Amino acid sequence: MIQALLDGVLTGAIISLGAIGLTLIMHMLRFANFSYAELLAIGAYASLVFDGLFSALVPVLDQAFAPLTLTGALALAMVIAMLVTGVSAVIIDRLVFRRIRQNADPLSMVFASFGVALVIRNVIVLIFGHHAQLYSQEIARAHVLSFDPLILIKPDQVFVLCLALVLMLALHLILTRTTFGFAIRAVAENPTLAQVAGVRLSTVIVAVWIIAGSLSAAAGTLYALTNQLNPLIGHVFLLPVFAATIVGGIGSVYGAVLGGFIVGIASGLALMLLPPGYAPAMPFLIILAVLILRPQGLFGEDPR
Amino acid sequence: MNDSILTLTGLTRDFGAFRAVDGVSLFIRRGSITGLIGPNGAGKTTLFNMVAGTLKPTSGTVALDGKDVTGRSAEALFRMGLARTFQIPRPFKRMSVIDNLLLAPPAQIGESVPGALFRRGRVAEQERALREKAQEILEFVTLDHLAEHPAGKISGGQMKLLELGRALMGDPTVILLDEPAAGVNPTLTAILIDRIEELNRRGMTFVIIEHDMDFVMRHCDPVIALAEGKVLFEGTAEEARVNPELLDAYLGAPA
Amino acid sequence: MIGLVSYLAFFLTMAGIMAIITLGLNLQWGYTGLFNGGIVAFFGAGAYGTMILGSGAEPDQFGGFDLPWLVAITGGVLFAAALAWVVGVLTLRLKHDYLAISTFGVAVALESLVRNSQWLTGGARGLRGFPRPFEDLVGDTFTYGLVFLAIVLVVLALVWWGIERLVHSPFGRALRAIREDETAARALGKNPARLRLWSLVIGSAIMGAGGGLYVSYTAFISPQDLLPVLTFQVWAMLIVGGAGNNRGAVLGAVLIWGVWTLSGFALTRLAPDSMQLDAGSIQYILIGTLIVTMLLWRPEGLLPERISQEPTKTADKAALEAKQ
Amino acid sequence: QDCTVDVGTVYPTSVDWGQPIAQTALWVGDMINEAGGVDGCEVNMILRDDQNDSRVGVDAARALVDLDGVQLLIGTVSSGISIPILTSVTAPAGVMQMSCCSSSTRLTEIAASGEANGLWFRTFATADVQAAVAAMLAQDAGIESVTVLFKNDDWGQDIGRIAAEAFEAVGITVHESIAINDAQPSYRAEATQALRDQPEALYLALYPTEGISFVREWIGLGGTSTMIGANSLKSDDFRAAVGLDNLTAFVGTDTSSPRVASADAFVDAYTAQFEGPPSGPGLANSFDAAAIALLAYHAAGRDATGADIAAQVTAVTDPEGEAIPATVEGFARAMEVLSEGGTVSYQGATGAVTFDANGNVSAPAVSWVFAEAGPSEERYISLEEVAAFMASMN
Amino acid sequence: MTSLGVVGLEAGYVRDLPILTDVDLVAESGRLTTIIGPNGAGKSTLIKAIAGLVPISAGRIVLGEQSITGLRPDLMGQHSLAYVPQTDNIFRTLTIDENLALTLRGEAGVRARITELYELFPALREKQREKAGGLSGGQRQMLAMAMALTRKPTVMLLDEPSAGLSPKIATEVLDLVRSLTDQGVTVLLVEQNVKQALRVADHCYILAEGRNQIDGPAADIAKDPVVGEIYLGGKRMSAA
Ligand SMILES: Nc1ncnc2c1ncn2[C@@H]1O[C@H](COP(=O)(O)OP(=O)(O)OP(=O)(O)O)[C@@H](O)[C@H]1O
Ligand SMILES: Nc1ncnc2c1ncn2[C@@H]1O[C@H](COP(=O)(O)OP(=O)(O)OP(=O)(O)O)[C@@H](O)[C@H]1O
Ligand SMILES: [Mg+2]
Ligand SMILES: [Mg+2]
Repeated sequence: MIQALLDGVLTGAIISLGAIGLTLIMHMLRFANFSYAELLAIGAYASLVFDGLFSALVPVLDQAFAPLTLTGALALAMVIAMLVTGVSAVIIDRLVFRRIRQNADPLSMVFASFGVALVIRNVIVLIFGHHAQLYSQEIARAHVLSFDPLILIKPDQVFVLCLALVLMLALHLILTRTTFGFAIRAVAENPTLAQVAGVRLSTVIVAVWIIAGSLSAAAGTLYALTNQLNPLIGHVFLLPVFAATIVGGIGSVYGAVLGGFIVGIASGLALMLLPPGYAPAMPFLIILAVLILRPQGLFGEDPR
Repeated sequence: MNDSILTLTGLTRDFGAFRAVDGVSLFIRRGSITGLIGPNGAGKTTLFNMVAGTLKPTSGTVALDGKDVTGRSAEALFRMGLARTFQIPRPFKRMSVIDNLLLAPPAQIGESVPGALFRRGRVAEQERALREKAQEILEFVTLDHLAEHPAGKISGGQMKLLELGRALMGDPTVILLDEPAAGVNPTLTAILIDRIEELNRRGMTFVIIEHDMDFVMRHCDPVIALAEGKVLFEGTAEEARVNPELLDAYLGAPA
Repeated sequence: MIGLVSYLAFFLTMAGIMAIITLGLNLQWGYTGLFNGGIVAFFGAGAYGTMILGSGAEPDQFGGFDLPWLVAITGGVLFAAALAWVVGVLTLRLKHDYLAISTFGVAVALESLVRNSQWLTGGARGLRGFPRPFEDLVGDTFTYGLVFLAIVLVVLALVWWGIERLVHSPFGRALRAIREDETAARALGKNPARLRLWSLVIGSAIMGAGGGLYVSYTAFISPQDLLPVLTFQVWAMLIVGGAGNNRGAVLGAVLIWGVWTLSGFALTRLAPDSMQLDAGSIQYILIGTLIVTMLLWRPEGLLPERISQEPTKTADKAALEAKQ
Repeated sequence: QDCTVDVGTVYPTSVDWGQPIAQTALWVGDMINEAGGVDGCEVNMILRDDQNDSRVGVDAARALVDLDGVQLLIGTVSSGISIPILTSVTAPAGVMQMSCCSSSTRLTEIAASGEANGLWFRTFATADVQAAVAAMLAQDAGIESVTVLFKNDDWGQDIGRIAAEAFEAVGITVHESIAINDAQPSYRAEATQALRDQPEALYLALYPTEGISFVREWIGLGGTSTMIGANSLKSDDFRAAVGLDNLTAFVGTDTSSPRVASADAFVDAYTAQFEGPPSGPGLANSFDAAAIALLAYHAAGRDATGADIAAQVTAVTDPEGEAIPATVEGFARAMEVLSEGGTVSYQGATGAVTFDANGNVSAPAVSWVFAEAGPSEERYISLEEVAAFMASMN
Repeated sequence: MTSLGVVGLEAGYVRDLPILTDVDLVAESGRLTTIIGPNGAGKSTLIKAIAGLVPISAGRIVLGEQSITGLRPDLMGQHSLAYVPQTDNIFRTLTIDENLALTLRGEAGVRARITELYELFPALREKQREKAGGLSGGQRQMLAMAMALTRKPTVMLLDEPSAGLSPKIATEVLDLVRSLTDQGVTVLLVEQNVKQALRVADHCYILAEGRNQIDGPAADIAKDPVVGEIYLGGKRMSAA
């Protein structure tokens, strides 16, 4: 039980990390962005490429920061991947979303993002192939916290947890304490009025894409680090991320992180409550339960 | 007190720690045009929201025509003959102006699934009658030329007029108007008032929140003033005009 | 030639089934604003319902009622409607993405259920069907293809007729009103809970009919048929075709289904041999690009909703002239 | 060759494990062409992607049958797609269908009911043999308790259930059978669950993708590295991702080629063609499916109908016939014999397969381990041995 | 000091369908210019066109010497222009403080300026940490007005700022606007509260059906019987 809860929080951490960026995008651009999943994949693959590059060029970087499996090269690669993904996100916005945004309702955006996701995912398949890849063959070993009951944790996951919490705090402060954050929220509510109030839409949108893009790259990379990397990761990882975002309440970074934990814990507890075959349904059942009690998500605001 | 169509007792509403309406007890005389005035934030709209079922009161009761209706839903109240307009207009933006009106009448046969599917003739008949009535109301609120226009694309004042028209479509017995004249051109306001008085003569009861003092003073009787969630004053327009507290809190200078 | 006709009949059969489902969604989204993310659940409920009622007995397997086709499919539709009713009652207060993720969850849960309940649904092995309706009367497969197409078209026409009646009646008007502004609709005496429930249930029953028709044709259903991609396809059909317009919905269904399948056909014809293995991925890229292009070209859909009887512009002009 | 014979192929090329399977089938087409083609005509393998979606798969099959007029359809992997194709396209149209990898027992039922009109075949051996061999290996290794992990699809549910029964039949405790669902972001919960019982060994009926995630998690949590795996894990990706160090106590099961030269011939030819040994599930089956189907087509003649081709399958898999290996030369020889009205015994990548009345094959078994150069066979278990063991179980 | 001029303006929401035709207008600096007219006359459209929110198909808008035709709305602040929309003029999901801080973005002394504004609208101070969505109709108007004032603009476009305000506050707000013009600010005021508007205005334009009708000094317009009858509510006005 304790282990299951702990597992939930730890696996939930990585979902939280993904959800932070998504909640921002969904809040600001007011549409469920399926291509966000592919941003995760772009980030993870970009890390793969740069990781290979750096560890080849500068072999010293290939040391892992014990007890993590994260190496210097990968850490560096991740930073660059965050940039690459941020920029990709902006480019995708320029090419597709911006134009649709100007003259259609958000649903068109949702399905445009679905189309974009198909394209990106399959371009990745064409470039990298279908098969699973890893940053490092090394298997992260769990540390035993206690033998009775048996409680195990992996340092990588603790690291991700801390990172998610730090990012959550940082982003929350940005949104609630800085005028830039106000601007983001203002654009989310009423773009025209935001313009009247002196906010330059394009700047804010670009900024949000860059933030969300880089967060997704970080989430994608760390997810691939703790699991594996294949062209479907975006797709596989996206569902829990969406679920976390929504159960937490769109637009709330606290909610996103809490939602991540809820989804993580739900899938951990699923096996205790239901036969394993039902595992995929469990997080959704919990979400349904939460939403029945709080229709706008845990921290969401009632529109209007 | 059988001439009271609406009876409010100890009506209270809190928003968090803030008490927006604080134990308001009132009765609205059947067939009156009651004016409700008071400073901004006095709780007038909140009071309307509670009476009309849009907000649940924290405590207190509302009786409509002698029947306790506290906590009833807005839709149920509307069907019992209580209509209201919104201070900040809420048109159905992607529906045409006339559809906004046609929506309102209760007991439409075509509003049930079997009716819509299988009672074509009766539905069409009813539609025709309603359409005529809607057209008439549109003419009266000067929106007839915009009948097929999307309601989201009319001017701010026109939206207020649409609000009024929509409420009238339901043939209510009591109608709560939240600042019907704000943003409406004075010439048109005058016409509206004529119409309201005519409807009133035919028995419709009006409760009107309004900041336009000419309007209130000339046409409302009685006048009730709220301030900080409480009833500050109740009386005739004449009395209101000279009430020192009101002058200070609300009117600012002798009107 | 016969082959072409036969394939065309098949293509239209599938597109017709998709169009039926899309019409159901149009009632829910286009006219009521319900973001149903679990279309496949209702499709599946209809399909499994039809299958369980219509197929013959098998060892260790619930069902085997062997009911006549029409009864079975009606049962499937009712089953989908019942599921929708339960889902509706639970999720009535949810909106937008919140409703979408909940209904999506319902679909995942249903998939889990059928995948794991061997006794009821055959588990991952799926359920075997029953002889296709009227097949024994027709005999040859080519003619049967046309007969089945006719069945689908009749259902499509019925659904179309029903929905058109509904949405062009005061009922439809009330649906659109609650889509726009629930608070205001309530203040005008409309009961959003009732209306949304009706819309959800009717739309889902229609989706269930699509599922029932589909399994009547394939004579087989398995959890593989309950994957979310169907939900996405149907949504893409509605959005590309134009939400709030039934002609748009049907056009979108035919178009997207065409893109989805014909792109594969075209690739096997046109792409060089060296690319055949990647054709699957390339096909997805094509599909994605086409959806995006269509949305870029006509973001509001090919046949968007008409708000007034006359197009806005002429109404404006008339208004202007009237004023001057 | 101035004529061509169109053959339809439907495989999930846009899914990770589907592409190599399709590739292998196309390769057989090339080999047959090199050997002279079907009845002197060039084989044109028309490949369609089923996207692992039944509606798309059915449409693809339909287009192949109606528009391309194929009489032979090879495919597909997922039973959930093969079945609707069979029931709504190939069987009604009289087209023969041969699948490499569809495993559902539903197919046996459909064939037995006569619905398939004798047009259905598959080279995938049903799950019993592999499951029994797993129990056999576990018993030999002295393992006393296992936890079963199975992919939650038709194949996995079947093999997981049969394996659990087999283990218990030989007195091995089965702590738990845990379903592993596709595409989960993490298998931590499942691993933790399995860890609670501290089993001596794991039985894995998984595919590489979730196999990698699960086993890495499992080993990371300190679980035992004694594992018995189904043939689906015979994959380089799996070996590389889990690491040979962690697979020293891994033993796999497979249906196998008999100890004849042809088994190696397939591996060698494959290695030469694709610059690496066959790795990943279904490749050998895919090879045999295509080879048998095309040889039968040859025997039936270029203008044959689906039923004609189906009727010739026995001529290709006649145990009494001349043994021919799975090479271009072998194919050429086989065609010669078949053209003269003789029969051959095709010695394929999965052995000298024969089909029963329901289109199923039975095959001998093999155990294998991971080695530096790829999977390597350890022990050959003949059909008789397997049958004897299975009989001893109940 | 900048005056605002509109010359031969043609603008509308849909292409080829102008709401405004050939509108001319001058709002001189340091003076209060008001626009009145029936509902749907195009008053809001005119102000939105100036603010860059409605496409302009012909004509010019000049600020001082400079043309600001088709100005990007977010750059208005840089021209010291402020605009209070008629509807949807506050951010409901932001707190009062945040609403104000947003419009002040990047300025030094944010806190001090906000405090000054609360002096003007004490009702807002009590709610400063609350979401603006919970404000009453009148309080919203106050907030919208405060938002426009944050950056001490030299040109103000006000679309019915007094609608929904109690008579006392409405008078105060209009007096405040008046006093701003005395400090040299150019004000363009749209009002349906005609009596009050004419009381404080220097000059008045009457707009109907998207065209200029009459203009003149506010005092004259108020007395003009014909104008009064048609546009100002007839006898109601004169009686008051
Ligand atoms: N968003 C819009 N899209 C299309 N037409 C519009 C839109 N907004 C207003 N209109 C049309 O433009 C005309 C002028 O509207 P405008 O808002 O400028 O009027 P106004 O003079 O401000 O009226 P009011 O005093 O009622 O606010 C109206 O007849 C209306 O139909
Ligand atoms: N949803 C809400 N959440 C929090 N506070 C609210 C909410 N609605 C109203 N209030 C507060 O309750 C008080 C009364 O508001 P109400 O809208 O009833 O005022 P009003 O008398 O209608 O004023 P006005 O004349 O300005 O429209 C105000 O101080 C307002 O801030
Ligand atoms: Mg109010
Ligand atoms: Mg206006």
